[in-house]
Amino acid sequence: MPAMTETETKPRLDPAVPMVSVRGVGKSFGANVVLRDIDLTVNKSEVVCLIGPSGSGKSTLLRCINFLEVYDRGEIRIEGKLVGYTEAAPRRQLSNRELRDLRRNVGMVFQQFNLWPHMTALENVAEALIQVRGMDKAAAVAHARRMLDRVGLAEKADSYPARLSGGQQQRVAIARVIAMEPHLILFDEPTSALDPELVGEVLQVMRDLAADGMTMVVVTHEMGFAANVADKVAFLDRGRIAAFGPPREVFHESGEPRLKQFLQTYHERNSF
Amino acid sequence: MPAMTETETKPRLDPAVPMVSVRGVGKSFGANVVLRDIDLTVNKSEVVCLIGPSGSGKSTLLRCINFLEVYDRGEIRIEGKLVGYTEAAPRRQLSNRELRDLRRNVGMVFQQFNLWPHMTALENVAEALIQVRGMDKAAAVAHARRMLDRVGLAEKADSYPARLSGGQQQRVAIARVIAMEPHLILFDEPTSALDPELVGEVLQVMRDLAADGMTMVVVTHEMGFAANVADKVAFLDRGRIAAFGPPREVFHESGEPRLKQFLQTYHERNSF
Amino acid sequence: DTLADIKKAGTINVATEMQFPPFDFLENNEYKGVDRDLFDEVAKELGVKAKYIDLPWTSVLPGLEAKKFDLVIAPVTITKERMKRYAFTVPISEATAAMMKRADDKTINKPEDIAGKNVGGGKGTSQLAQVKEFGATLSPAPTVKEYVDSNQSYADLAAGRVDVSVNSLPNLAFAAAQRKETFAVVLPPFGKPSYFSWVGRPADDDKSLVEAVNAALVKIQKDGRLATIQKKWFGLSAELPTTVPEPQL
Amino acid sequence: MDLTLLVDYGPALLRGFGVTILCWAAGCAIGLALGFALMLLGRTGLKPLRWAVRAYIEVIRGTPFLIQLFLLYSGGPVIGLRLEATTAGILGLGVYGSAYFAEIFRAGYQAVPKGQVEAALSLGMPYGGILRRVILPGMLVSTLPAIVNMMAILTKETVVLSIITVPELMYEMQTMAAETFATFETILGMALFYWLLVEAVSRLGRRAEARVTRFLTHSSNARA
Amino acid sequence: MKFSVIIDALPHLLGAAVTTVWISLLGVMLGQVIGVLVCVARQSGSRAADMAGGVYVSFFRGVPLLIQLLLIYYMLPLIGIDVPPLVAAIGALSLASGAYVSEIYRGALNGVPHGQSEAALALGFPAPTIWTRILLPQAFRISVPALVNELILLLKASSLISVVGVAELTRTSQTISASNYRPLEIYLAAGLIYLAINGALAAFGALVERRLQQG
Ligand SMILES: Nc1ncnc2c1ncn2[C@@H]1O[C@H](COP(=O)(O)OP(=O)(O)OP(=O)(O)O)[C@@H](O)[C@H]1O
Ligand SMILES: Nc1ncnc2c1ncn2[C@@H]1O[C@H](COP(=O)(O)OP(=O)(O)OP(=O)(O)O)[C@@H](O)[C@H]1O
Ligand SMILES: [Mg+2]
Ligand SMILES: [Mg+2]
Repeated sequence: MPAMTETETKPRLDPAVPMVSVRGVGKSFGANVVLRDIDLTVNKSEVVCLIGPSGSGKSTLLRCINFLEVYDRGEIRIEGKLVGYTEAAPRRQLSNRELRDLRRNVGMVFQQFNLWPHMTALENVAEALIQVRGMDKAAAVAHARRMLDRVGLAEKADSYPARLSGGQQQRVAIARVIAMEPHLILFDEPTSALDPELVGEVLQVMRDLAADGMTMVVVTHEMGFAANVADKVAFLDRGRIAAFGPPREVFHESGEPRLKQFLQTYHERNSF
Repeated sequence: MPAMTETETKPRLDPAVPMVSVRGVGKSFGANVVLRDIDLTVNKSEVVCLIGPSGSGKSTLLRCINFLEVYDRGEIRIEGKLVGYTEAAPRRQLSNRELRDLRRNVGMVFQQFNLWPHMTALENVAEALIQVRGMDKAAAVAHARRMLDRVGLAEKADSYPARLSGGQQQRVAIARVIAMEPHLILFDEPTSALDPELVGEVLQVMRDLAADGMTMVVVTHEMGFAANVADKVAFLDRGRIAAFGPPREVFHESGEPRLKQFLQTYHERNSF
Repeated sequence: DTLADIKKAGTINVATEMQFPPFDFLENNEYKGVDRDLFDEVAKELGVKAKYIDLPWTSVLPGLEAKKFDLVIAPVTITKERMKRYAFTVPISEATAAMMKRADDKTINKPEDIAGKNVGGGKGTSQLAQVKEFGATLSPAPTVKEYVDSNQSYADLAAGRVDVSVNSLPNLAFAAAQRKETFAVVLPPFGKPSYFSWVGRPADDDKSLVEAVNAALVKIQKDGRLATIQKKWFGLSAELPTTVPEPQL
Repeated sequence: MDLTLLVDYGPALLRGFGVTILCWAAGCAIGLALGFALMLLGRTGLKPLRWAVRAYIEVIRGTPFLIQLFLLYSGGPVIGLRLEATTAGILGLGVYGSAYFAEIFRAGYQAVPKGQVEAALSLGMPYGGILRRVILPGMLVSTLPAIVNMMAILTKETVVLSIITVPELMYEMQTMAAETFATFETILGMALFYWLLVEAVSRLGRRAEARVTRFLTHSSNARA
Repeated sequence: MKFSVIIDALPHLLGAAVTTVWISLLGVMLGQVIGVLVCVARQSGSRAADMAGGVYVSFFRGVPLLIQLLLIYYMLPLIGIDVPPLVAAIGALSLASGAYVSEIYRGALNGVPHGQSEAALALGFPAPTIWTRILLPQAFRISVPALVNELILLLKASSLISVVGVAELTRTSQTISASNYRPLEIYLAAGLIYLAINGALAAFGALVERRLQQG
């Protein structure tokens, strides 16, 4: 099925409009209130890390940003455009097609990689180019090869995911996303499912992306990465942003007791 | 099916015989040589941590100790008794029944918990007491309850594993093992499958066990635990023990370049 | 010797498929029909009790060979092929081929009217063979459709997929009587006179049994019991040969 | 035992076998397509549609094929549906199979890890593309054994077509049995033919299985 | 359509339905036992046992039940083994069902993580206990839906046992329609009875599934 060639929306370069702006967002699963009145701004070319205890709502917030999860209250805007709903007063959910247009500019990298196991690394990267960007096969494959090269996996192009290490799989997943030339990439614990030895190679690819000016929101437990790469760190606790700011401030100057305890435990476990 | 009541072998208290003694052990999977000429001694009441990069053979070595994996060369002894083979010259593998006797004194805790999902926490712990130690049901249940209490899970006795958090599941798995009163417990990355928030509770249970004098061999990536709890640390690299000694020595005084690089990466990732 | 064994046991086991009215059928779970009445008399003559077994036709003959019972009392037409493998008794009924149509079908009034129409009949039956022969003499020739089960051909007659069903006159007369508003018999019968018999094993051990059954059947005809049974089921009586006839097909 | 009969009737039996294979293959094709469509309908948000699909599946699975086929073929004309025997047979087989296939597909759909679909969604892929390129191949991996199993079961249901005069193998076998009264030879012949067909189907199935799972590495696990 | 016909036939149809149900249930229960034994034998590591199991499964899945019944009931006597009709019927049903069940269990066992039997092994469990306490209970739990499916298929396939002279539901409806010439009405009624039985079985299966899943 040939994908429709949709008109390319050029990235708006107005730096005054934030890439992501979250205002008063709330979200419940049944009686379980998971997000409460979240405010968060991510500017263009910024790297924001979300940290916090398990169950604090980090994944849920991230998934609301590209509307994989429906939020109940407040609004989320990407490059000024309202996410998931029409602008008009009684808000109505966007159609699948409108959502697709939105998501084309927002990449997402998952903890479990979520590669398609029946496609080779190259096919995984090329597929969306063909289906979504309407590229012909040859062009898509050529572009996909360049992306694999960029994450250092040119020679694994024809391997199936099952033959790749976790770190390699996650790098393919990143290549799949950057091939689409998104304006923003969301990462949900991209290294949590990896053997410690393999974490480094994935973090390096992410560091390179950040250096290239990509806007990124990263849920992570890698404090070293957050400290060194992030422009801002947000600490989530029970559905609220309990601390937000540059890493130095959040890690060393915040008086927030839950954050202090969180960092304390982390230190103890890793010092030797 | 009633288990056979086997005669209880009392722990030998001769401290001169090491709990585990590994001498010149080698092991290959086909052409892949995974362990090369390993020597390792674990004395009674000692905690030894195995650290090292992924694929270096840590799990394989651990699994050879209770003969879940067959080793090809060398010998492993537990409390002086040869593991897996007859003492007589052309060595012959032990029968299943003889292996069972050996394994009764050696507990094992896995990365994936491996609880039996169709039994409650209590039943998981009581099962082996009934089947292997031949206890009657009432006694087994009473003993199992005490063990759950010991890992702080008395009130979860009737929950099925699916209803427990990862940390709770792993504590049940530990209770299941200590209920058998083993002389030695092997841990294979007991916290690697856990959310960071849940790691602490499991490490605490292990710390308590160590304080009670239990002999333990622990494969782990938790450097804080290794530094604070272990009597000895062994660094495995490509099937060899590249460094061995008290944690202070291994972590701070070793000149071994691979070990230094291993620790360096670890430090970078976790400092903030 | 089978006959001796039967006499000793005091019962004879016979089987048929009880789905062939008016010869064999179940009504309120009770076995009824021409074969039943006739064999009750035969059993009396043999001085034994009859036990009737209902089986799908698929397993009636295998059962006979496997000695699960001693005689098949389903009405069967004698053919040369069949004579090779089984022993046949003297005839128990006429089996002349006839036709049945839908009651409201005004276009068929005599056998020749089936020219160009659709005809259904039981696969491998002698009536079907005869209607093929008869059809070939007509122009245009009728189309013949073969059914594994003749009840299914009646269902297709009602559904309009065929215009007549072929079977033996006794079967058709009974069927039409049961559903007068749906079916009607086309008279006269078109086929050559032919007969139904019962089937036994051809082995030496079984010869005496088949002979004894034959003797009983002849006696029943002579003393008028056969005529009574015929009147009960067909409304009229007719004489049957007292020897096993030469197969025509 | 007269096995020359199988030779005498050979051409007719082979023709019947051909018809059996044809009806089976066509019935399976219809059943698979219809089953897939039913599975998709059953996943829509429309409650009445979901109930209708559920009811269809339960009725078809709950009643014997013989009875369904009879009601379709002989009962059909009562409501003005007049089908030729082979058509009715194939259609009936397809309808019968579709209920089972729909259930197999339902399980298969659920077995595709949700994350794979989410990854496609987050890349902006259209649903049709996701279905065809991500879900379908994923479903095949977990359902192929069940599909093959069901196809093997359907080979045996084809014998029922004989009662509505489809000239398939069972029908030809019964001709042989009726004309010669050679019942044992018939039974053995049928055992052979159907066994051959099922064996061929399962062998092909295993090959297909190896193909659709070729991307999985098979880890060698030490046995218990 | 003439519904009075159905009323008249109903007692007989229901009686036959009882036969259908109890014979099928017995067949399935024996089939379970056979299936488990065959499955365990095939996984035991013995090549001979695996081969024998393979031949068994190939034959009983490959040959139509009708023919299995005819073979058991009519061909065995030719070599001197005489089996009564009910034994033949239940025997054939359970052998056929055993073949399918053993495959269902084989698949389900693949769904039990290897680590679970390893944990038992490490605790010193004897091999038979690992089967009875760890592997089979879980395989059963995983395969309940497939087993219910199999039960329903078998219940329907049981219509074939009429060839050995057991009057079950389908046979009885044929017999009745042969005498009253009203197959449409009778088959409709029989269809509804089958539907009711299978509906009850499916509901029962769902109940068992839910109870087992609570863990
Ligand atoms: N689909 C869902 N249905 C119901 N509850 C959900 C769902 N997804 C998440 N939750 C609940 O929402 C809360 C927040 O979950 P979330 O996954 O966002 O946490 P998190 O901060 O990402 O934690 P982790 O570090 O473990 O990934 C949790 O209590 C979780 O149980
Ligand atoms: N059953 C097996 N068959 C073949 N090769 C195996 C098997 N188990 C392990 N290996 C190989 O043996 C080597 C060592 O594996 P092992 O699991 O012992 O490493 P490890 O140090 O525990 O690594 P990790 O930290 O990833 O758990 C690896 O190269 C692995 O691929
Ligand atoms: Mg999360
Ligand atoms: Mg390991």
